[in-house]
Amino acid sequence: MRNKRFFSRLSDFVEYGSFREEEYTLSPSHKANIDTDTPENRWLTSVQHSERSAPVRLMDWLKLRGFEVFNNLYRIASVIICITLIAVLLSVVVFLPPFGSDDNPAVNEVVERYVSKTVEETGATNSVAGMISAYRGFDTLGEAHVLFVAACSVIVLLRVDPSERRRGRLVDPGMTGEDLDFEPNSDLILRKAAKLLVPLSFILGLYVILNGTTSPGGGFSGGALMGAGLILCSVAFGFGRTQRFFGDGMYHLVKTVCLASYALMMAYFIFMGANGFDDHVWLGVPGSIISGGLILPINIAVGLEVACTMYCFYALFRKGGL
Amino acid sequence: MTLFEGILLAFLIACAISVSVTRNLLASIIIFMSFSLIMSVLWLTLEAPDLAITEAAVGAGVTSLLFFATLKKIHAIKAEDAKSEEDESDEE
Amino acid sequence: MELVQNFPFLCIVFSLTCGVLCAVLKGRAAKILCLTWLTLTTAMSLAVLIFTLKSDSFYIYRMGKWNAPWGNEIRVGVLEALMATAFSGVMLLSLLGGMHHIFADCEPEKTNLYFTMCALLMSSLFALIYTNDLFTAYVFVEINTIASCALVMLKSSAKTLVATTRYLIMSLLGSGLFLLGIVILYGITGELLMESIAEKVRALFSTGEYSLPLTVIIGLFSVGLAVKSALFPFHSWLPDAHGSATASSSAILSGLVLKGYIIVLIKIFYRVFGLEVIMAKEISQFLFLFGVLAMICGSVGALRERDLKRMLAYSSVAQVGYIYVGIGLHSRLGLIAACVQILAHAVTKPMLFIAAGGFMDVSGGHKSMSAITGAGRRDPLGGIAFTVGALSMIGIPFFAGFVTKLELTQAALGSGNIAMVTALAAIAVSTLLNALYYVPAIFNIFSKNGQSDYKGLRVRYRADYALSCVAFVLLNIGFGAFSEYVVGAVRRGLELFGM
Amino acid sequence: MPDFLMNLFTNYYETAAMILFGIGFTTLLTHRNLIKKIIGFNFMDAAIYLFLAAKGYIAGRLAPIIVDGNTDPSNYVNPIPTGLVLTGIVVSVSVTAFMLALTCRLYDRFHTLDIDEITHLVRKERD
Repeated sequence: MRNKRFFSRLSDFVEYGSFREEEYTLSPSHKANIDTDTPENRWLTSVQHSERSAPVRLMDWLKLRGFEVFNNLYRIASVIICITLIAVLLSVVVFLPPFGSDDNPAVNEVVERYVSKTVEETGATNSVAGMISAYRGFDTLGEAHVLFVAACSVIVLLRVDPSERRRGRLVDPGMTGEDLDFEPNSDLILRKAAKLLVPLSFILGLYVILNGTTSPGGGFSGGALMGAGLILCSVAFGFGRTQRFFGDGMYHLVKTVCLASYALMMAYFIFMGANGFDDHVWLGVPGSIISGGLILPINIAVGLEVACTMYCFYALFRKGGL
Repeated sequence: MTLFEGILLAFLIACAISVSVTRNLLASIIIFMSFSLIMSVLWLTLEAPDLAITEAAVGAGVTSLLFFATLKKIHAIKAEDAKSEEDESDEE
Repeated sequence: MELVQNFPFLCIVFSLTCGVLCAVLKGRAAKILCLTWLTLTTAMSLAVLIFTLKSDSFYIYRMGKWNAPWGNEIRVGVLEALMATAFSGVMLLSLLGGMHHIFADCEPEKTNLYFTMCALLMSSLFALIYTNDLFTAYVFVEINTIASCALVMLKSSAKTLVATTRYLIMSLLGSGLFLLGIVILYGITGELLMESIAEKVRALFSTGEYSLPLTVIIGLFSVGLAVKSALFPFHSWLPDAHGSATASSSAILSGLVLKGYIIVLIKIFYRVFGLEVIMAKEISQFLFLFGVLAMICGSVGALRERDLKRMLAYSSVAQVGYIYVGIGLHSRLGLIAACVQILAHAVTKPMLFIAAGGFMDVSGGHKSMSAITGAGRRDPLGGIAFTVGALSMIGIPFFAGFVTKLELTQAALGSGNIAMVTALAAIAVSTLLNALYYVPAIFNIFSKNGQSDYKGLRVRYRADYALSCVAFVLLNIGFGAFSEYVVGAVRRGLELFGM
Repeated sequence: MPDFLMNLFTNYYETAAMILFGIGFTTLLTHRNLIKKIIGFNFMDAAIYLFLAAKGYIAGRLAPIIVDGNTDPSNYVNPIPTGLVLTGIVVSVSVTAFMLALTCRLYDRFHTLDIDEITHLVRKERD
């Protein structure tokens, strides 16, 4: 294995995109052993006496120092990649229109329409909300499903079957306690703070979701806030507390109902719009909570979905299930 | 260019570089958290309050929590401590 | 607006919902729902194809109340409908062919998630085929990435986990570059809709403004999507991912997922930038070069492989090379060859993977060449399917693969001197290499050796596997026999594309 | 100061974003530690979003939330980048969760976070 040095590393790297360090590092004993005919000694003597041809010496040297050379080359190469990439990209920046000016190409009739017609056409005073949920609602539908597909993937990877979990706890409560069991909840400061913060983050999350049409925020940010509140609750009071009102079935119910109703709403909206029918959606009073037509129910659906997905992520990471 | 924004942007880059050179995983996650917080301030200076809320809740909040949960799960915190103690004793 | 024109949008949106519902159903119910839905989408796409062929034009379907630059929209033409029909049909057949592997390889309570991933993947493929908006493309590329990684790792083993990780990392690098390209393009044109960008880009190109940024943007798109579709120097993740996944996953990933990204690249090249700009920038010459290298190196890699599925995976690298050579020729004929190759490979490679899955069944679950010796005798249907697929890959007349090679040769003959010689030489060498590893494989699976271990093994065909094999064989032969209709439809589709 | 340097200075947000992208990309591509890779991925995405948001900013204008019925477009910054970045952030967090879950499973199996070593181990198992 020892003589597998630079070139084999290189070929490994080219072929598999990776290599392993330990195999190539010189052991200390190997270094200390001076009298034997090691590549190191051969190299040293050959340098001193110049009795070997240059290629042979080079090969010996590479055999000897292969690992260090390769490691350094790898590091240097990554710095070079980084600098080249940055240089190329900066050369683009040089030609770009100046930052913050009002005549750059991005300011065009689309933007004007989004700003000036949002209230009239979508009923939302926050034109970002109007844009992502109504004008470009199809993108946002995709985005909600990106979160869903990621949640499913994490479930595939980390979910432990509940029956196994229970069995594991019965056999050895101490062993599985670290990850699979409930959080320790002995921290007084955390609990006191959580008593204040959990309701606060729920109310803030709800506020952000409901006011998504009139102020900054919306389904995603509000949902993330509520999710953070749920996580905090489980951290401070243990998973048992949250499990009482938010278990596996509840999670699936909320997720499915939210996503399906979101997709149905969007499908209705798109179908009516594309076929030129009137969709009979009351846009509400701009500026009040009930405004924005379908944006408000969409925000609620997205918010709930994001909240339970965020909590689901955390619960899966901590104990492998809800 | 205001000095404030300049400092924040420089800090972002410093964060990015320090993550790739630091050895301690916990430190790099904390650096990532501060990176997210600075980003959310930058969103505010760019007149994008929607993003500031989202970044603060998602980037600095949930993502960092997930990182910590991962780290806890793989017991890297303990391993890192043991390793750094060893390193210190080696240096002595 | 006629009802049939709504079908593409229904396919996209309700595939998403189908995925969501599959996640809460039990495995069997999810399977039935997913298969029913896929049958429906195939039928709907076929209806759309007939509609577009009849009307001989394309139509724009706006996703919402607002017209193009304000809202989203999708564009449905002959080429799009053809791809959608083929993809959805191949997805259905791939799932059918590997059904018992899915139930054997996935953990029982997570089997339903396999169908979730398939439905979401199908939705993203539809969206990538039909979309007319770059940012929508990005969002669905991400769904595609995560879902395809999940398809690899649903067969839970150490090998698939590592393969998934490396696949995911490469994909993320690719999407990062792709997104950066979109963002810079937005910065200099201010548009996300393909037609509007094309207008602006043409204006910028004629005045010579933003010349360097345009070059870099084309580079970013090319590299980003080339990484995701495993073009030659970036292919290292592919053999692991496709070789270790369950049979259906390998079939879907090789046959469809790689093609989804290439379709996006074709759209970006010819609908966003236009032939003129792409020709002038010369950056896509590299695509041609790498395509040629991929044709050779992929085949060499396959030749060295002793594991059947990894051999097929390396062969995919070579086949992707054919597509890029077609794109890199920068001519109408080249593009036709590329699109035909997308379709031909989509109906051939899944068949090979499904047959390989069948061989594993009759060889004790092993997939190395020595273990599957004689598997074609034990599983004649799979053997026939594999033989047809392999002959098609080599390029024997009357099979799908031959059509591509013919079209590509024609395209090469019509191009400039150096490109012509290189492309022709590459096709010749690649065909030879293909024959060198597929012909021994065919002999191997029909060899009389190795039967003694499996005496008394009576293969009882499952209806789904048999149906899938027969359908694939018929599809392949039909593709070869009626190639002029397929090529004609592709040609017409590209004309509607503005080519 | 030469002209192009001046431009880099005017577009300071974009400059910083591109440097950040380079670093993030390189970390994701070449760093061996999986957690670092994931952090690098987050930096890379954040850099793209910063670039996009900077393209939408217009000096002296307000966030695009219509107040008092004032719908004059010249009062507000561009809402499109904000919407796109919002979508992007959610995509980033999804991918991050997925990759972290993968990392957990890999660590369970191989007891290391070094992707090269993991690849090597799994290759050895195969041989």
